[in-house]
Amino acid sequence: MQKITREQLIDKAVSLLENGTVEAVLGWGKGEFDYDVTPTVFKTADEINAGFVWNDFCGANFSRYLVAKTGKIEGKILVFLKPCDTYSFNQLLTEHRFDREKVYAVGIPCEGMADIAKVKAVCGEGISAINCDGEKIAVTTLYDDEPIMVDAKDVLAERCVNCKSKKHVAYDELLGEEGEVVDSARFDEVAKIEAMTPDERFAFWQNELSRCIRCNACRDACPACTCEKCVFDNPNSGVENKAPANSFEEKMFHIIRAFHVAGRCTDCGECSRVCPQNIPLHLLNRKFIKDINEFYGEYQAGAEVGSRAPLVDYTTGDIEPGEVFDRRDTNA
Amino acid sequence: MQRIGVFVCWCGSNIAGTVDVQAVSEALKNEPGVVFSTNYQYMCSQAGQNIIKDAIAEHKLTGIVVCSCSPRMHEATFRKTAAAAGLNPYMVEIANIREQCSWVHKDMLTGTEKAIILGKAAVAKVNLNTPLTAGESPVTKRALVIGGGIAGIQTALDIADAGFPVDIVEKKPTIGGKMAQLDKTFPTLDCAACILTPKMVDVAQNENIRIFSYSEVTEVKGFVGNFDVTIKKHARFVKEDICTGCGACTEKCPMKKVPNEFNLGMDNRSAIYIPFAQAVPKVATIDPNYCNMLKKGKCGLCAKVCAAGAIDYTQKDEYISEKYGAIVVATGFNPISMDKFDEFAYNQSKDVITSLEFERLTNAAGPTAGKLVRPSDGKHPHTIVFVQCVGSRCSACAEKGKEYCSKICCMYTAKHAMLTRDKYPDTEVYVFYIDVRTPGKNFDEFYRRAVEEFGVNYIKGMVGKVTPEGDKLKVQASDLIANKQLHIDADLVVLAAAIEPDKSARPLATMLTASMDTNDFFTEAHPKLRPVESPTAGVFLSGACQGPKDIPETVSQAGAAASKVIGLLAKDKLTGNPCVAHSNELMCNGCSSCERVCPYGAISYEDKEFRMPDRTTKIRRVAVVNPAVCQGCGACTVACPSGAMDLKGFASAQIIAEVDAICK
Amino acid sequence: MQVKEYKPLIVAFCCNWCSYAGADLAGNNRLAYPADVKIIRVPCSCRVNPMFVLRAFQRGADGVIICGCHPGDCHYTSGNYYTRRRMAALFSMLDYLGIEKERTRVEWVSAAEGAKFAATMNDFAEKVAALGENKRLEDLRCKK
Amino acid sequence: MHNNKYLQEELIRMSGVNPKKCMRCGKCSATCPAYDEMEYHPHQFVNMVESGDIEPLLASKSLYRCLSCFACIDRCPRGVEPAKLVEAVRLAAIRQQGANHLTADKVPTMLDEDIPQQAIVSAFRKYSK
Repeated sequence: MQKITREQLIDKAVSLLENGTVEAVLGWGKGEFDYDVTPTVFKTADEINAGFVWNDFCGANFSRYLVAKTGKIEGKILVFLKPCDTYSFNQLLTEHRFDREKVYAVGIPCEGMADIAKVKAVCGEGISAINCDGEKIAVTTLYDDEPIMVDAKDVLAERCVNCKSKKHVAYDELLGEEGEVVDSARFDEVAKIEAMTPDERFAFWQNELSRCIRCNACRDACPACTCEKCVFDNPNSGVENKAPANSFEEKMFHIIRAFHVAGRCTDCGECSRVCPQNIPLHLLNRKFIKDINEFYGEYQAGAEVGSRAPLVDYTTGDIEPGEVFDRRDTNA
Repeated sequence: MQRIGVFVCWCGSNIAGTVDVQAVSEALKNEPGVVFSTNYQYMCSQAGQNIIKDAIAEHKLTGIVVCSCSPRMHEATFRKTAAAAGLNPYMVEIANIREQCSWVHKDMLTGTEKAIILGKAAVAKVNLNTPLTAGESPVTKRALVIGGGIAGIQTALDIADAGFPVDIVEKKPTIGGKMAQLDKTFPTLDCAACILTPKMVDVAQNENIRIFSYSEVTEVKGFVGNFDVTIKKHARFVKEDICTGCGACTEKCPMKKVPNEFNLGMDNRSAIYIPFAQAVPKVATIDPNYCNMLKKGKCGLCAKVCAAGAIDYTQKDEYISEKYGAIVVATGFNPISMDKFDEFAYNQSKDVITSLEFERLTNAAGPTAGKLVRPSDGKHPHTIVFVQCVGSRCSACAEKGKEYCSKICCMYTAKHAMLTRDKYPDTEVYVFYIDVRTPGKNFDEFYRRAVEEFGVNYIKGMVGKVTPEGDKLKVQASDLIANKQLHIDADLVVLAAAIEPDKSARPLATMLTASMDTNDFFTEAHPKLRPVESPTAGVFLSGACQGPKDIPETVSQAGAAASKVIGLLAKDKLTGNPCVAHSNELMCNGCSSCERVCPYGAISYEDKEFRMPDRTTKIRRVAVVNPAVCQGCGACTVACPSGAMDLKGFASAQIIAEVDAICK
Repeated sequence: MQVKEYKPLIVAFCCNWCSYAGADLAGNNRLAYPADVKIIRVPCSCRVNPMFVLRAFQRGADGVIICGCHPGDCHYTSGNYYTRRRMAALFSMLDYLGIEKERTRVEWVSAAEGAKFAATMNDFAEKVAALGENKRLEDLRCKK
Repeated sequence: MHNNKYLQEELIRMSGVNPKKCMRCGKCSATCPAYDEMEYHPHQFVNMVESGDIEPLLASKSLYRCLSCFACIDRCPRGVEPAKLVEAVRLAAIRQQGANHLTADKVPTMLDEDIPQQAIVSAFRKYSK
């Protein structure tokens, strides 16, 4: 269902490689399964023709890979950025995490990516092949003779259903048409949880977070979690903790992780996308974003380079921590 | 592993009355690292301190815990004790078992229980303490004063008198500032020039003071004690050291139609000029915007008449680099623009003037030689209306003017009104006020004299509108006490314009990493206790750059700033607070979060090369804390997501150890 | 089985310049508050890392209170403003996760407010005691 | 003093004016072109609403002397906007009279030559909803 085609992207990548503008291309490559698209660095046209993938499963946000990859090459690296990726791109620039001069960013439109969990919910396990074809996704499984046709719209990832922007906020070159910032209902889910009783909230999160296996996928995919060394891996931090021993530590990890990215999180949704346990981690981040918007005024991380994140800023008239609850209770 | 000694103080019965001190010292004996534990009646006494010293020597202690009164009381005492016994003073921790235990709890059981827990927390912390030494940095014994008004002059004189060299940077061709433009000064009515110009001469003659006039600061690097400053000396096209200030050039200069900024444009000067007779340095300056020689290459008259041969049309801007130990900001103020206040017809009529223009009009050295006349027709004004609070005390939502009270206007308006009535008794003077604010020595008496002895009409109310009509100014105003609307035909309207910080202050603050409030006034390190210091160490504030001030207040603040500077320069070395932040460069992301929350500008960044495990090298941006500037608040440690930033003496691991000990 | 009387455990982080001095003043004036309150001294309330708060809960604290200088009075000019933002966000998040909001508090106590310090601690300890033990955020292995 | 709390809150709500912001400088009255026509002047409107002394305002002809020229709004240093308050009192007075608003065709008969042009235009601007 993507408007831009694989051929267009390959043409662009190959021409930029050949005219020497860039020396490497950061793109989506084949993974173990068709839906398991993997961020890959391509260095030659042949590699690209053979391995470049573009379909409804190319959700990966490449911004964070620039932190490591730009350090490894002399020249420029080409990166394809979907609209939501550009926010992370800007946020990382704000934090001086990579050298803008070493990147050639091509903005590409995105019609929303598919969620493999939703596909599996329709087709079951044992998926052997997937073909994206226009509005439909053809899923071949080990157990069915005929491919199952799924409507791409029905298996759209949550973050794409609640897409916040189809506008690119950073690029060197734009392929396809520019979109607009979208009015999304992304905070509805958060509001729903807020409306629960404390006991219900606790039960909800206990249920969700107890599934955490501390694989650190959320951390490793997150464009805001690009620390040289994570506090949870640092013996001097006092909270070193590689694997959770009980339910507290899962919470500790996720609260601290969300806190550390609060004000910096662009709400790209990578954490929830990569979570093998399907924990709705974005609901933690969005809670912070919602609170920050309500307490300190609307703020979109990454909308512009150099903006000051709300938690490293203040005004003398800020809301008191205690008033936060009064305000919510009177609104309820 | 540490070898820790625990010393429990009875404080007479202050502690021992509610805490079983014996039980506390026994219980703490078993804590990890503790090799010695005792208790004594008064630990802070000489005998008590000797117990500590002896134990340090005898048991080879590496750290001590004193369970006693608040660390705010005796931490310094016990640190000295430890240091005297050869132990690093920062290996001492205090468990506060008096103010926060024995004094607030009544029964022995809970008191003892809590004291033990507090002791355990202190032991847990000491286990992670490391010896700390305060960093030292040298002090360049030279001060920079930015701004050469009365604030800068007084600061420079006071510093120079203490024997330290001072440089004054002034952007105008002469020092003197606003005070040089004033006529008389309240509340004593002595003439401003009579008290200011001797000081200016003192500055010129003081061997410790250098004046960089017609200059500005363009770059500031470094930190307290060690600032590297670049000063741009604008080309004045006159050799300063040769010019005698005789004034022959200014007389002969054919270009005489240059608005005279010293008289606020009320008369003209020549293209080569000396701002006023008592200017310091008394050196001519060529205005390149008007000089025909510089603009068209034709004329050169001034060079011909200059007997000293001081004129140099080829002079270029000059950059001077100098090192300073301290910087004093004295950038002063300006009246705000009247453009947004159409109702007062300032831009429509020459006879509506600001109070500073009024000062020039009544000044004997001013454009009218001190004769109070209307700027439009030179006639003597018979009715003068003074309007107070023009642009002061405006709400932010009114979108013009300033929110604060400009503080000086009530008094100078009383002065103007009084002087006018004194010199021209035939003049009717009206002052429209909202409140008259006279908190100052002899201020209210002064104001009352204006009313009672000099017959100035003070009217509570505001002028709503001024309309020029013929040669009159129709003033429409309200009299709130009489509940009437007044219509006055005035000859002259004087506006007490609000004052604002000089425009150069904001870029300067950025250079100095000194903070400012929303009105661009410099912020103090503490509004009550450190009013002449900026939060940025080594930067001091003098005069109206910190907030509206009259002359006596400015001079006293200038002296205070000077004494702070002298205190700093008198030291050979600066000993910092050792409990400062430091960044672990291996973990630092270089994301700038810490820099953004640092109130002192103590954090900078540098690119550093790192060897990677695969033998390649990588250049990364990492944070570096300047220990001489850091004050140790710890804001950066929480802003840092990776935990690279930590605070010595209050390290994360130490605080967590305390939490753990308390929550066991 | 011996039934122990339930006593809440409260960790109070106090800034050195205002609130810790306020606590000392409460002591000087002999204003009593529960011994369940244990104070940890920090240079400024902005030194309090959310990790410390969570660690306290993990180890069995029933309530955590952070005290600092009144806004505008910070010894370091702006530290408590950052505290205010951080803790507003953190406490709101804890509430979102179902942790009772009465267990967390930020209070501004000046060095002259000994009475306020004692009153705050009495009130906080009472509210926390009414909630009972903190079971939602504690690490059971830490209980003996 | 008669203190009408309900009406006071209603006026503050309708006008969006916070009379507490007033610092009593009197610039609104100083600037008012209709001052001499009024029994209660702009600064008194603000002051009387603040103290809840509203009945006299409702009964006063001063309400209809305000030209809605907005000079007071423009020049108030504290952003109090007295004209909006006068307008609110005017509306309150009209509402108290019940539903006897004028119809458009009645207006011409009521105009006379002495009414300032500005007042008519302002009235159309403000009441043609």
